Amino acid sequence: MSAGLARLVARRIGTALCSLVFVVVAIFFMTAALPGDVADMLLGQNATPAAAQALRHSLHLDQPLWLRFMHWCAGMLHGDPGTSLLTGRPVSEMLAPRLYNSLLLAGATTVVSVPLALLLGLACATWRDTHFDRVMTVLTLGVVSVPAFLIATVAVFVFAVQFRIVPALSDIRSIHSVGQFILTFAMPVSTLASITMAQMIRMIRACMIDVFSAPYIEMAVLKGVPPIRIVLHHALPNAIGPVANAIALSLSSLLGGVVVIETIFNYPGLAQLMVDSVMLRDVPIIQSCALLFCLTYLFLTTLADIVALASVRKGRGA
Amino acid sequence: ARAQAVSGEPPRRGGHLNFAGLAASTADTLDPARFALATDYIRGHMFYDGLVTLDADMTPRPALAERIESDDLRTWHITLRRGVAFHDGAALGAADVVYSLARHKDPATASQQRAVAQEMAEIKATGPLEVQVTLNGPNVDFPSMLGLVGFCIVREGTTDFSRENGTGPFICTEFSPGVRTSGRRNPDYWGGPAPWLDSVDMTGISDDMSRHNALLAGDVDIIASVNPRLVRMLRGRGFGLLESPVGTYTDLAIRLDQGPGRMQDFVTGMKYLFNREQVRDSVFLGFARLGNDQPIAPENRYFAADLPQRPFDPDRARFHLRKSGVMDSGVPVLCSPAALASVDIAVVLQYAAQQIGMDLPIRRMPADGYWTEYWMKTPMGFGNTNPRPSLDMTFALNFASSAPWNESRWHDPRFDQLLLDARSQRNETVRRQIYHDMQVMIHEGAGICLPAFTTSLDAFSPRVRGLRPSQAGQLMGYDFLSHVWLADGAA
Amino acid sequence: MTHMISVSNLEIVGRRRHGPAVPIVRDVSLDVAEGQMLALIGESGSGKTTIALSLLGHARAGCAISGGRIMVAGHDVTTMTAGELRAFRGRTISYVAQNAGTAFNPALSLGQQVIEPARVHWSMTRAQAEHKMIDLFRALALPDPETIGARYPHQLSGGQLQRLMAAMALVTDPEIVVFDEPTTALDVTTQIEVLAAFRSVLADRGITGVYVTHDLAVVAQIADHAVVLRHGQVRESGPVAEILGNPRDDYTRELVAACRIPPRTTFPAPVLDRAVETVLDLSGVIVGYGRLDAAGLPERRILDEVSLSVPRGSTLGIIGESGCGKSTLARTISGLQPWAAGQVTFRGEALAPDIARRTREQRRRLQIVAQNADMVLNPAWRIGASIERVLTFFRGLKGAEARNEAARLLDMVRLPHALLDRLPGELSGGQKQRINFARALAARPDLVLCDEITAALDPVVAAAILELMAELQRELGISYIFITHDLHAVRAVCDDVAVLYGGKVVEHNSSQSLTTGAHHPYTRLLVSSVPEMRAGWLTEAMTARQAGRPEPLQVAPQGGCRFFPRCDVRMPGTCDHNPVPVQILPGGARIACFTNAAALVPDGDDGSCPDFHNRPISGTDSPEEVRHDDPASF
Amino acid sequence: MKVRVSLPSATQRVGMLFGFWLVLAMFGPLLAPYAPGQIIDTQVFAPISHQHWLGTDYLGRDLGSRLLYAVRYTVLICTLSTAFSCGCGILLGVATTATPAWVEQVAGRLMDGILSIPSLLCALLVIAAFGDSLMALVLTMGVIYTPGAYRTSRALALRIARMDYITVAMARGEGRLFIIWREILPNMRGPLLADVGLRFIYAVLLLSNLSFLGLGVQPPLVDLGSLVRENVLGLVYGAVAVVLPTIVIAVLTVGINLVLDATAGRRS
Ligand SMILES: Nc1ncnc2c1ncn2[C@@H]1O[C@H](COP(=O)(O)OP(=O)(O)OP(=O)(O)O)[C@@H](O)[C@H]1O
Ligand SMILES: Nc1ncnc2c1ncn2[C@@H]1O[C@H](COP(=O)(O)OP(=O)(O)OP(=O)(O)O)[C@@H](O)[C@H]1O
Ligand SMILES: [Mg+2]
Ligand SMILES: [Mg+2]
Repeated sequence: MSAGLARLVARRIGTALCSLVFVVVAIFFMTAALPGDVADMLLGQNATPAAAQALRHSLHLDQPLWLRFMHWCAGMLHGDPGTSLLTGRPVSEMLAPRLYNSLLLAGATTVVSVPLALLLGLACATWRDTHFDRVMTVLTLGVVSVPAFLIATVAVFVFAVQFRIVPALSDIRSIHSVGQFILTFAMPVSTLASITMAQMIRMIRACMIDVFSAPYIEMAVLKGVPPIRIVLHHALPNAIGPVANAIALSLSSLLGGVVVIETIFNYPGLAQLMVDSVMLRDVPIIQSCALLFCLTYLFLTTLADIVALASVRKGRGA
Repeated sequence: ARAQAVSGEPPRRGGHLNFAGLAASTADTLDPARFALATDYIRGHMFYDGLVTLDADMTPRPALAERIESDDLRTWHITLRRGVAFHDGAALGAADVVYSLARHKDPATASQQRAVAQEMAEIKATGPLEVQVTLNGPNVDFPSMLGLVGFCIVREGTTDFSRENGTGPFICTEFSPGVRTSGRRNPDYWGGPAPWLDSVDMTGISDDMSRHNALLAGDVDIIASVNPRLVRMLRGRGFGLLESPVGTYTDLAIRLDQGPGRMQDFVTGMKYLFNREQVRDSVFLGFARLGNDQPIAPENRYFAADLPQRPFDPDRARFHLRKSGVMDSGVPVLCSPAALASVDIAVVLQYAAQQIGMDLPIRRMPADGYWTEYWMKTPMGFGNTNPRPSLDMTFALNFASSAPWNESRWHDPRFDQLLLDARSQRNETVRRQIYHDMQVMIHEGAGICLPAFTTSLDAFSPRVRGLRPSQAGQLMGYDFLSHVWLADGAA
Repeated sequence: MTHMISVSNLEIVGRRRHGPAVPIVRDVSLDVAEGQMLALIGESGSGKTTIALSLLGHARAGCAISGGRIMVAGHDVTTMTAGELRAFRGRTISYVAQNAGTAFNPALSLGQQVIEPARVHWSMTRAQAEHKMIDLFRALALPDPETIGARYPHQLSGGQLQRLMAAMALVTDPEIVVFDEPTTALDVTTQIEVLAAFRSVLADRGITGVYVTHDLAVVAQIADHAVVLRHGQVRESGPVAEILGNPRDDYTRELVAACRIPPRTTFPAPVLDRAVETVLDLSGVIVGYGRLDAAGLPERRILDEVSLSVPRGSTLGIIGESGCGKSTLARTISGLQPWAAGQVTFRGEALAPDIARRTREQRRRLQIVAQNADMVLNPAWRIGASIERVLTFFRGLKGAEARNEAARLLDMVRLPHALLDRLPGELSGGQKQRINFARALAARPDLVLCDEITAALDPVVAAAILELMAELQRELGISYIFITHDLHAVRAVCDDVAVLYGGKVVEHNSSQSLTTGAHHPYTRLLVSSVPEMRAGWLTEAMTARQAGRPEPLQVAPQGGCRFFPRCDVRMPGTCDHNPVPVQILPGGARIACFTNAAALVPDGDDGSCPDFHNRPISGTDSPEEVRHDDPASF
Repeated sequence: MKVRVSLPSATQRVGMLFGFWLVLAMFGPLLAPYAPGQIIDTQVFAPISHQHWLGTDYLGRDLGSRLLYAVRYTVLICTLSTAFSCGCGILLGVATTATPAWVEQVAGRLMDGILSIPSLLCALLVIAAFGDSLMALVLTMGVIYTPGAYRTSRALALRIARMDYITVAMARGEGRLFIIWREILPNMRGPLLADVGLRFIYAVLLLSNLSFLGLGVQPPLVDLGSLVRENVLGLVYGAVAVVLPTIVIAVLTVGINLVLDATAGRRS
């Protein structure tokens, strides 16, 4: 990596941190702006103003907003994300197992979907307007357009209920072997992967087709370069910016945007925790979840940006 | 139905049972004061015991309390069962009871039962196993009140509820909020021979279809809250169905102190506008009983059966609504997924309104914050109420002038007086009459349109035995775990 | 004799959406014997590239081979499967594309791309291929043959890319090579070396070739047979000597005649005294790439203290070796490439280095016609729209008015109106180049920077364009900077000429003096390298060069004269150390050289350079007759 | 004799398809035999039959009628919000390739920020602030998808912005908008239209999620996604009520995407 690129990357990462701060502040005040607070939510239908007020006091929710925010920030700077307002347990303790689960699911999905999507996306672009491409196009569009909950539900109903091949719920505790791991993760991962893949395939295909019209691709054909090499060696480097970006965008939702999948497979992950916490206005947890989502998101997009930057600086590619 | 058919068999001990409730979230708790949802109640019954339990027809039966007596219905003497031990081995004593009851009054506890607990003016131990509770006024239904699962007994001085220490039939082996609760049988359970199960896993699956799929796939053995629409399929596949005639209802509350509800005719008109049969048959697919704009379900022994059923009568509705002059007030009806089936009921109502030329906008609000932000705060909105252990509590908490959840802001001094009268009335016949009159008053006067009482539906796999319907709540008043046994459990 | 290539009744159509198929190539038949070289010559847009591509079994997007048979090395390419074609292309037959600028992948290093054909056909190991590549680079006179492969396409000049493209075609030792105008962007000195390299490679390996070009002199050197095309049809075909020496077809005759462009007849400046008003004035301009040094000057200087001026209504020719910085100069003046030091004055006002800071009027009056026509036309825009936009933008013309004006401009550059509705991808190389010129003219500029605008044009059209330039100059007083490697063209349109070597102006002289008087040694080399339209010239030139010239030094001088290593009058100890003096000769010419002016006058009977203008054409009538034949009559 | 059937041009086809859906959205509900909230049968998830030509839904309402209304809201809202998000996103994404670096830094980081804020939070806040107004709905959906469109278009535009023809246009002194709109955009049509198509699909799905939260179309009206969601239990009976809306979504979105693809495939 040249010094110039290193500088650019450093600057990119620096500005990514700005986004992080922006998000944290925004989330805090957005949550604060939501009607009701944890006291109301905790008491639910049984809330009376007096009871809620008392609870608020005991949770220090009657402190001014900015003070609470400063407290949280101060804690965060010392690596302490605070304690859950609702359960009183340390946020880190509540988050850790969920994060592990989520990363497991997201990781497995990424491992399955990215190579496959690249393969299929490139294949579609290569064999553009063939039967293969048409079938894939309709298939990918079909997969994206069917709501995720329906795909997951149908999958469970068919494979878990009718054929009884896999469990209906993904219970990590039951995993003691690779076989069990595959069985347990088969459904959620394949559902998630098919959706992410479909998105990626669409974008990869489009970006590649765009590059395929360039004269240097024609030249490569005239050199007798095999299609695979044309795709990987000639076209991909020129489309790497948009392609990396498409992949990053698709993957970025794997941590926070999978509530449906987590709900349907009863998989205790971060997304569900975030939704719960929003509903319960458990601000420290919301904050920490948002921070994690934002971090993964920024990690992915920054990576994509750096890939694009590097390719731009190397040649005049993507 | 299956369970009934083979109920002759003697229960077997052993086995592991997986149960999926309706919801799990980080709000799951082991703190009785914070129990709010059905899954909490089930968890409560799993690890804790109350002083009394409510049986299938809501009659209080002694549990940790051997006797509860009072001369003046105001000062109550509770004698505790001897030889009961907490899971940590400590013996149950009066101090534990005093602590467990008194903590609900402390605002910092944030107890769900605080409004009820305020009734108890003084709680004190009068002996190692004797507790004396003095109420604000006489209340013959005090024992029923103690049947609230929130009033179950914890060890004195417990403040950390990340672990349980109850006297209940199961001992907690794992508790992760929003994920799972697991328990193993308490071998020293005072209430033996129950429980029959060796161990239990409990989780919450909020998605209807997934919950049913989990049952169908055999991942769980019992699920709570079956959707009526899936009953046909479950039955077809040989799964058992537990229909509990609980008094849960979803009602439209029209505030009488603001908006169109200030017109008595408007309220009456709206009541006639409810197509109750359609709500029962289409919304609940028949798994409901008709409501009559008063909160007491037909199964209840105090139910005012002779009160004529209010019919669906568009003409009368139109007459009254026209008369009220606010046919098209533009005031929306608030509904929410938070209030069971309220959106569908609202749609039924809206169509009926449309038929008489009235434009009734519906606003579906998010479940998030519905109870605190919208419920009871707008002129017209749906609410959802779970059955209370006694009529007295129902009336006191939801209809008395000072009731905290008086949804329609209905004030009737006579009603308040009757409530007090009933409390101090030991005579069953007189009380029945009073309760009858109170039901009539609500039916006539309150701004409550109550189309139906829902039947709680739970499903279980054929290996599960011992489930019986109860008025006290779903799954045998949330206490099924100490009753069920498995056909394939060890003998 | 076996035919290596045999094309019969070839038909190729262009299929445009909704419209009927337009024939591009009609009933073309040609044969090439093994080891022979066929020249495809003809009008720009006549289908040369299209035919060349079809030999590889390929039709451009939007085109299709609709009839005929193409037998190449025993294969019928129209019936080959994709796999067979893949094995065939690059190994049996390779192709040198016309537009080297766009045919290289911008994201890959050049070396990678050059050895790729060898790698994908497993014909040699990487090390072997790289070795071979470096040899070819050296043979093709590329600078830094060892390291140039590590660079990326945008870092090289047009001529350098063209040579890399040729290297890429030759690296696999194919049986057949199709050259599509491989030397259009090369100066004559480099061209000699490249042609010689081609010839020796082809002869060594017995390679059969097809050579698309419009330079008849080149044809004379390298080809055995020639086919003349016009409007997609064969007009004439036969041995080169026959075609060039004794053309039978009218069009061929016209083509051959057009090679002899008359030198410019100087006319008085229409409006003002030229000496007084200069349109453009450069002084001490430094342009470069890479890190800046302490003085804020770039590490790698492409232009080094260039000072030039263009009087109003005149044309300044810029000539020089490929890669010497001609295009950079044009880009610098037009503001596309900022300069590090120096000053540029346009019509008396100082120009900002950054185009964004120039006024709209300055932008309009100063137009550039870029060397790489492909890259400056927006591929999504119809030709008409591209031109009309300039008309609207600078002259406020709209609707039918703009369309008519665009059509008129197309007439001027001798293109059919039908092109207005086409996309750039559907044009030939020469057509794009003319479109660019038309677009520049659309702005009604005062100064046009023409970067090799005639490079891809056949002599007839080129002559017409040159005539057009002269006409516009006469009528509107437009000034030009005319970058080219075609010394005939320089003489035909330029008043003055600047010779660039290694980013320095080594000579500034009047264009007429190119044939006479004293010259910088490099100029002399250039002039002597202009190919003549007779067979055998190349061999002679090469022998002469090898005999008469000192061996070029491999070391670059630290200071002093850049031409030192190749100079035949170099004075070691002087030329390679001291700053080069600029001598002003009596005629006003300026020469940057240590040798005194008298010594710079080439030896010869009349003291003139070999008159490349009056070069003999074997078997033709007297040159005088041709001279009066004015092809640019329109 | 050869008869040449001239196919409609790509733009025409886009126009025709959108036209068809728009007409259906505008006038489809006129064809509905029943009111969207009318319960017509006690049988839920009824199959296709005489009285209800597309069966009934989970409440016993006429599915056909509901579908017609659902198409209306889905098409209108999703088209508007996709137009909004893609309009803003693309404009910003392309614009930042032609503006000073700091603009990109600010806009880009802001977009990154918006993208990482959970849409649930946004939606709840909007409901709290603006209630259920359709305007707010369209804007929310627009804002949620703007960053994605921004990133995609920026990634694409970066490559094109460095092309010589863009430099030439800038050298001519063209305005930024012109360069964005006329010079850069037409050259990234392919991937961009694919992205727009995807975003339309996302919008259809997001709409149903927002409806579920309460920020969508209000009952008894529905959107297509919600129609699937509310009838999902019918799956076990293989009910028309869940299959058909899914198919309609697929036909709508796949169709639009295919036509966009076809448009992108050809240079204008
Ligand atoms: N897709 C197309 N549709 C229609 N006509 C086309 C298409 N592509 C190229 N043409 C036309 O075909 C003709 C032949 O083009 P070709 O590139 O072969 O010319 P050429 O002889 O190589 O010209 P030049 O010397 O200028 O490069 C040109 O007139 C061009 O306008
Ligand atoms: N981006 C760059 N980085 C480094 N070197 C460059 C870059 N662009 C051009 N050069 C070098 O600058 C020199 C001058 O290039 P220029 O295009 O001006 O040559 P030219 O005189 O126009 O040559 P030709 O006749 O071949 O077109 C070349 O040697 C080229 O390698
Ligand atoms: Mg050509
Ligand atoms: Mg050049």
